[in-house]
Amino acid sequence: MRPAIDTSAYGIHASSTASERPAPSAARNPHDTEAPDVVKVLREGDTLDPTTDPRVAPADVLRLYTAMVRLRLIDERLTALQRQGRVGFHIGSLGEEASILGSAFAMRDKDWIFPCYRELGAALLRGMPLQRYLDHMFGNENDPAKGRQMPDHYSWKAGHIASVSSPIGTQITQAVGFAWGAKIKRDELAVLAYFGDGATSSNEFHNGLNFAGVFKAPVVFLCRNNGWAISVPTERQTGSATFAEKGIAYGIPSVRVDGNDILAVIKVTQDAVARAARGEGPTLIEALTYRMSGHSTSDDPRAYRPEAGLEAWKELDPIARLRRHLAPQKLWTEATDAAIEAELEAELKAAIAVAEATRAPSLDSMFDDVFATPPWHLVEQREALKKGPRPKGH
Amino acid sequence: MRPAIDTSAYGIHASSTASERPAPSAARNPHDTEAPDVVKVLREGDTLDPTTDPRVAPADVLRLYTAMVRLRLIDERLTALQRQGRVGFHIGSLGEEASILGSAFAMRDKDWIFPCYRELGAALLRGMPLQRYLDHMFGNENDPAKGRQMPDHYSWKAGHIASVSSPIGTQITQAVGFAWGAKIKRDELAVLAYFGDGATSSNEFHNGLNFAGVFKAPVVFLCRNNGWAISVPTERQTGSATFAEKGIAYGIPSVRVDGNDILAVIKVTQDAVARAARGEGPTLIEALTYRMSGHSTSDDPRAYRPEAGLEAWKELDPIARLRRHLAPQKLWTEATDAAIEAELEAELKAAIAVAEATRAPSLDSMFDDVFATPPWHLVEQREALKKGPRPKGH
Amino acid sequence: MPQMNMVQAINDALRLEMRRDSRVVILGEDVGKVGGVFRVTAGLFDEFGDDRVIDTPLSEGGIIGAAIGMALYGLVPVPEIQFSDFIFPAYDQIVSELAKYRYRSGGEYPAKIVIRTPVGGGIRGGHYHSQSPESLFIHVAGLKVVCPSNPADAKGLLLASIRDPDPVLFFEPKRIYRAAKGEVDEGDYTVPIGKAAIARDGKDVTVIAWGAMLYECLEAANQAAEQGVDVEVLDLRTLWPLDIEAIVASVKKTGRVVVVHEAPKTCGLGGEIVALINEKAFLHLEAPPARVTGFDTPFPYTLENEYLPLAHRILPTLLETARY
Amino acid sequence: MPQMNMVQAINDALRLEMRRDSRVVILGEDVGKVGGVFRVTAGLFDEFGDDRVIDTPLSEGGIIGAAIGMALYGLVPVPEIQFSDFIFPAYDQIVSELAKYRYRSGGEYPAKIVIRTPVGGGIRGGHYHSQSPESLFIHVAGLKVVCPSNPADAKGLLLASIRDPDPVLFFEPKRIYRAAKGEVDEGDYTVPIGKAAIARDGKDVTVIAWGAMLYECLEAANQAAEQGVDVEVLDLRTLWPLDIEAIVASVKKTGRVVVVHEAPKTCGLGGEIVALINEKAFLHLEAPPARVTGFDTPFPYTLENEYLPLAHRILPTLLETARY
Ligand SMILES: Cc1ncc(C[n+]2csc(CCOP(=O)(O)OP(=O)(O)O)c2C)c(N)n1
Ligand SMILES: Cc1ncc(C[n+]2csc(CCOP(=O)(O)OP(=O)(O)O)c2C)c(N)n1
Ligand SMILES: [Mg+2]
Ligand SMILES: [Mg+2]
Repeated sequence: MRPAIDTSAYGIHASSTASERPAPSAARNPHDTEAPDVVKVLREGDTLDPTTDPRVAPADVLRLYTAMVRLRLIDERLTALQRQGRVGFHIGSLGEEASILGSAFAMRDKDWIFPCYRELGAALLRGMPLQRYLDHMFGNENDPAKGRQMPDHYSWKAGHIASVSSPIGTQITQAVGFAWGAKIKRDELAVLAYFGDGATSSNEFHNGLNFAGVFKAPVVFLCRNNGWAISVPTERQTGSATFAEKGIAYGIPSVRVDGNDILAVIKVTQDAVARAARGEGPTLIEALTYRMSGHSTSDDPRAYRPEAGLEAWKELDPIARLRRHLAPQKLWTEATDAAIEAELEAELKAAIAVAEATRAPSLDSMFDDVFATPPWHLVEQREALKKGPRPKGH
Repeated sequence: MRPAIDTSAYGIHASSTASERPAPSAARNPHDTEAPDVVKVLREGDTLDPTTDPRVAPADVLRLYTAMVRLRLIDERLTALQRQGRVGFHIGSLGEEASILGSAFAMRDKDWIFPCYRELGAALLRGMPLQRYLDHMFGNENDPAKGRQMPDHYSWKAGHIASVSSPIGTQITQAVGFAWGAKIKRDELAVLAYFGDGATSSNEFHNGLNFAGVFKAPVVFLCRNNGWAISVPTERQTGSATFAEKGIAYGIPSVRVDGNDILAVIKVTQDAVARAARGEGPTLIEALTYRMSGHSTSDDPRAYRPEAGLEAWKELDPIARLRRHLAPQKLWTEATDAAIEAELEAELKAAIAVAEATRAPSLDSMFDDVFATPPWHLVEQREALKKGPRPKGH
Repeated sequence: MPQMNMVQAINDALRLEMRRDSRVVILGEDVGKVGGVFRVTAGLFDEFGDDRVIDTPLSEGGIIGAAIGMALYGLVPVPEIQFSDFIFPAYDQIVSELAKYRYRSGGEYPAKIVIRTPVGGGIRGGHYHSQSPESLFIHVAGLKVVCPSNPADAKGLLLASIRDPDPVLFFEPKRIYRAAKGEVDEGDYTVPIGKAAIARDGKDVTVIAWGAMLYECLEAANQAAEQGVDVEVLDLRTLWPLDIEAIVASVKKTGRVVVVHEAPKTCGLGGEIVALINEKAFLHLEAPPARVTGFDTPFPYTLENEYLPLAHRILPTLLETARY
Repeated sequence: MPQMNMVQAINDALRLEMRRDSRVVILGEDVGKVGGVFRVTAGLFDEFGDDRVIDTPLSEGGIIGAAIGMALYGLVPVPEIQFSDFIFPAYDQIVSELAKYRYRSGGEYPAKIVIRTPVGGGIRGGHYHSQSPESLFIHVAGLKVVCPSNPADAKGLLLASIRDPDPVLFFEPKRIYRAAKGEVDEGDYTVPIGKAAIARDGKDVTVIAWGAMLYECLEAANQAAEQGVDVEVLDLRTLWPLDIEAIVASVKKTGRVVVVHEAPKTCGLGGEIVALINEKAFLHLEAPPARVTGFDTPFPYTLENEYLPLAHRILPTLLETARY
């Protein structure tokens, strides 16, 4: 009588019925990035646009290249772990690495980052240990989130990374409050708030940008316009021509950037941090990029968008583009990627082994941190649970 | 032991403590209406700007003048009734009559109006009976809202007036859904949604305009920018230079209009209705006007804004300006106002007498309309109440 | 009659009603082209087009606010909220507006919509893909709340909800979306709102449940039977207004009652049911009414099966209550 | 000790704490220059300036979302929501974010703020200036909820709330803002969160209440005394976590209990209290626990005094319960 439980769905399942749909829209033409207002640095060939070049030291460029490649490999591995049923869920950033790593790189160490859920790269660039991340992904006893949140909902206070939440947009207003708090305390720092194109429709986008505009909070709003909110294309998200121009409604200067050009992303983010540091308040950045994978491990995008649209974006792959810049300068060779992969592989293997072997959080832990100290009712519930029988298979 | 009940406050009470505050801001300089993008029709003297003149028939202009004068007199009377303790609350429109009546006039009979709480004039212009309104204001048995809502929270379906609600902004998204529903049904009509400058900060302003922009709903958004949201001036409401430019964020064409120039308000609203009728979707109108009174009968604005600011706005009084246009054409004489007042006085006196003499809604009525048919729990609660003792003084 | 799971039965009801009544429209995030993240609206976009099966921007407040407006115009909107955990950005539109519209306008403006949304745990969704917020809507006067436990009820209750004159929150237990299967009449039928079902007859103790936890109660009841305790299982089906008659009748018969729900215990519907039983059957109570519920913590990820009131947690309380 | 009303006592607590702790900031609609629509923050803008007493744009979600961010930064925000009826646009930030922040981050990010907001009826405010939404917050794990009934408690509880490590909803009964007067210690003191007070000693029946309705219960108790029924009145003061010991002790003494609240009956805190008493003192109950509450309708305007559970409605239930 008790049916088996369906644990397959957080997100979209592939359509099983063939259907005659109107041709799905492309949702952000890759050629948008050729518009004159879109900031770019990388040119075809290995030259940079001197008017926008942020002049990043070669060692840092190489570090960023390495971080992009690692991030992509980590996504691949997590996706595989999910397919194997070893991890419950993963949400990756295939194709969006430059937007994420470039903006995170441009922030100073003292600055803070309020991620959405797709900016693992930012946390890793700041030094979040891989073991910490994998303990979280397995929701084990060592997970700093104590196995309470879904995978990819981490936080890392030491690295100034706020706590990932599922409800779309909520972090935007919080980032504004955080930055405003610093301003009230006369502490000079900036806060980077990440969100997607879909999030611009949320209440909190409006609240966050409105408050930031009025109180001149030192926030960098980074909208990763990756063309899609799960299956909903950008044309369905807003009637405005760009997401950047939404800044006008709040008196917030804004800029569009080629989000697959990591140097351009660094440039506009550094400019925004400088504005914030000068006390001039917030900036809205629209990074034009593309979600090259499904929304998450639960999603199969073939159900709503044509594979064809992907091809044009593959040309603009942020890793390939930086590689084309590095190679002529001999900063990159075939061996580079292999070395990165080998090193990461060793790290990952070890971290996964440890994370997977670590036991689940204790029953007690379920009742901690609801309040600073558990009140009587939680003590009672905890003790009753511990005295009672355990579920089957535990 | 039971303290007397404090029934004095919905809103602001006059400050009793003298305080050394920084000079309050003016919140919208009257000279804003001189900006080149602000649509105007009435000129000093009796001429009209031929490029913007909506060419309203003289009889209609006179009707609108009469409606403005009546509205102001009704506000005065309701305020007096509130001071006398005969009515619980009133929220008037002193100084904003042209924005309200001009926009309502421009809508066609088949169109619908979603008011905020300050647009009584629109309902009266559409013919809502004074008796109906006063029954509502006294919350008596004949009140169509059955005495359930605070004063000035009416509805009038026959006149295509939606139901007034207190929470700021909620009607905006509903108006969009209503208009969108008509569009889905291929019914050609337009919807006028009223709201204040403060409401632009609400979640629902964002949701409403965003959905309207995407789905091209035939809505006319009329933002009465009267300079204040209770005690909060417009500079505290947004970082944008104007409210009109918020339309850009949604791909919605927008326009600023001299809100105290009734012909200009008619012109821009008619244009917006025409756009909607052509299937081009929504328009955002910012009507520049001024809340010349307190926020409501609960508010004393001297606590937060200087009387001095008012003087400049008195020059721009919408009734006086229309009068200066009518008088040279002999459409207005001293006798006009006296006649309007005398007629209204008789109507008001009669309606108030009836409303005040009508008894309170029945106990039964409290339990109706929660659901279409009261379920068991409401039947039980109703019967228990009716069997039990009544409160003192009833 | 064909076999269907919950997803298919709900889809069937939506299709049937959209064919029958052109006023019915669906709107929500990902409900259109892709047919919803759980595929509940699959195929409807193809059949009814973009005007009636509408992918919206990412805003629950916008979805519900616009749906209210459509209802005022005369449509019958059936918005979907992707997970009930994401209903809160629309909470103001639901509790301040939807619930009060008919009342505050003296009956002029009934605002009738049916909000469909997946509810509850069981898919390892952690804090934000697992919650059961029903009591947050039941407390607010003016809303009906429904939660089916099987495909046949799901179809019949959804059709009844769409045809009901009042706004309805229709909670779909996602744990059993595909797992609960059964025969479903292909034709047009309704299951009445406000009527519970006796899922198992018994005489020793009554257990009251709904949605996915019904199966846990039945499992516990079977285990209790092995120990000589005969459990009556009531499937509420409509959470508000409750079928008070069915509850009181069962409690008068058994004198003992356990309420089971996934939501946190405190101020959940279980407490209300216990209080109502006190008011209506106090002298029939032979044991303290008990609750087996989710804990008063956020919904955890790894320890999901420890958090949920599964059969292993229900059984001891059943036995204790029966033997009190 | 000086006499103060509730408004003055709360103002006094805010001033004291802002002087003592520079991390405390106030933000909200009209809280600054004009000192709040009920004048609770009067004078604070003048003393502490625009950086610490902040008039915000008209958005409750913005106020609470920003306050959470400030708290994460290390400030101690005390936002005001102008009427508790207008808290719902911020409901998502409160229930999805504020309540879960410490938990979901494994303790890394406690988000401590105190939300002050006027609650309840009594000012002829109709649907949207009268509601009592406490149970909508109590059901959500992670929030403390406080509601004082007199100036001395108001000051001490507010100071305790601001210093408490957890988020607190501080409901201020507006009906008695000015009407409830009493002596208030000018110095620094706290009233502990989680402790009820016995407002009247009695032996025949316990009535549990809080906020403005406490006075109605006392009035009814006095009238009951004339009829020979000796009522014990418990002032909860903290609505969550409840002072369960005080409740159980009183019920064990009297064997009879009535809960009174303004909020609608269904899924209100009253039901939870009745269920808890069933769990903890079942065998001591000599009569069915009863509730006298607001009705399950929106809050009406003209019939406000018929809707509220005033003394005339409480008394019969007290007598019935005592004589059961
Ligand atoms: C309030 C809320 N509604 C719905 C969802 C379900 N959901 C998760 S991600 C997502 C799309 C987000 O799109 P976007 O903001 O563009 O970010 P992206 O995933 O493309 O990075 C949706 C609808 C959610 N998490 N929160
Ligand atoms: C959601 C919500 N928050 C707060 C209030 C209290 N309130 C009533 S009117 C008002 C100011 C509205 O200002 P605006 O939108 O400019 O309209 P105006 O009164 O100037 O016409 C406020 C804050 C409310 N009614 N609803
Ligand atoms: Mg996206
Ligand atoms: Mg205004």
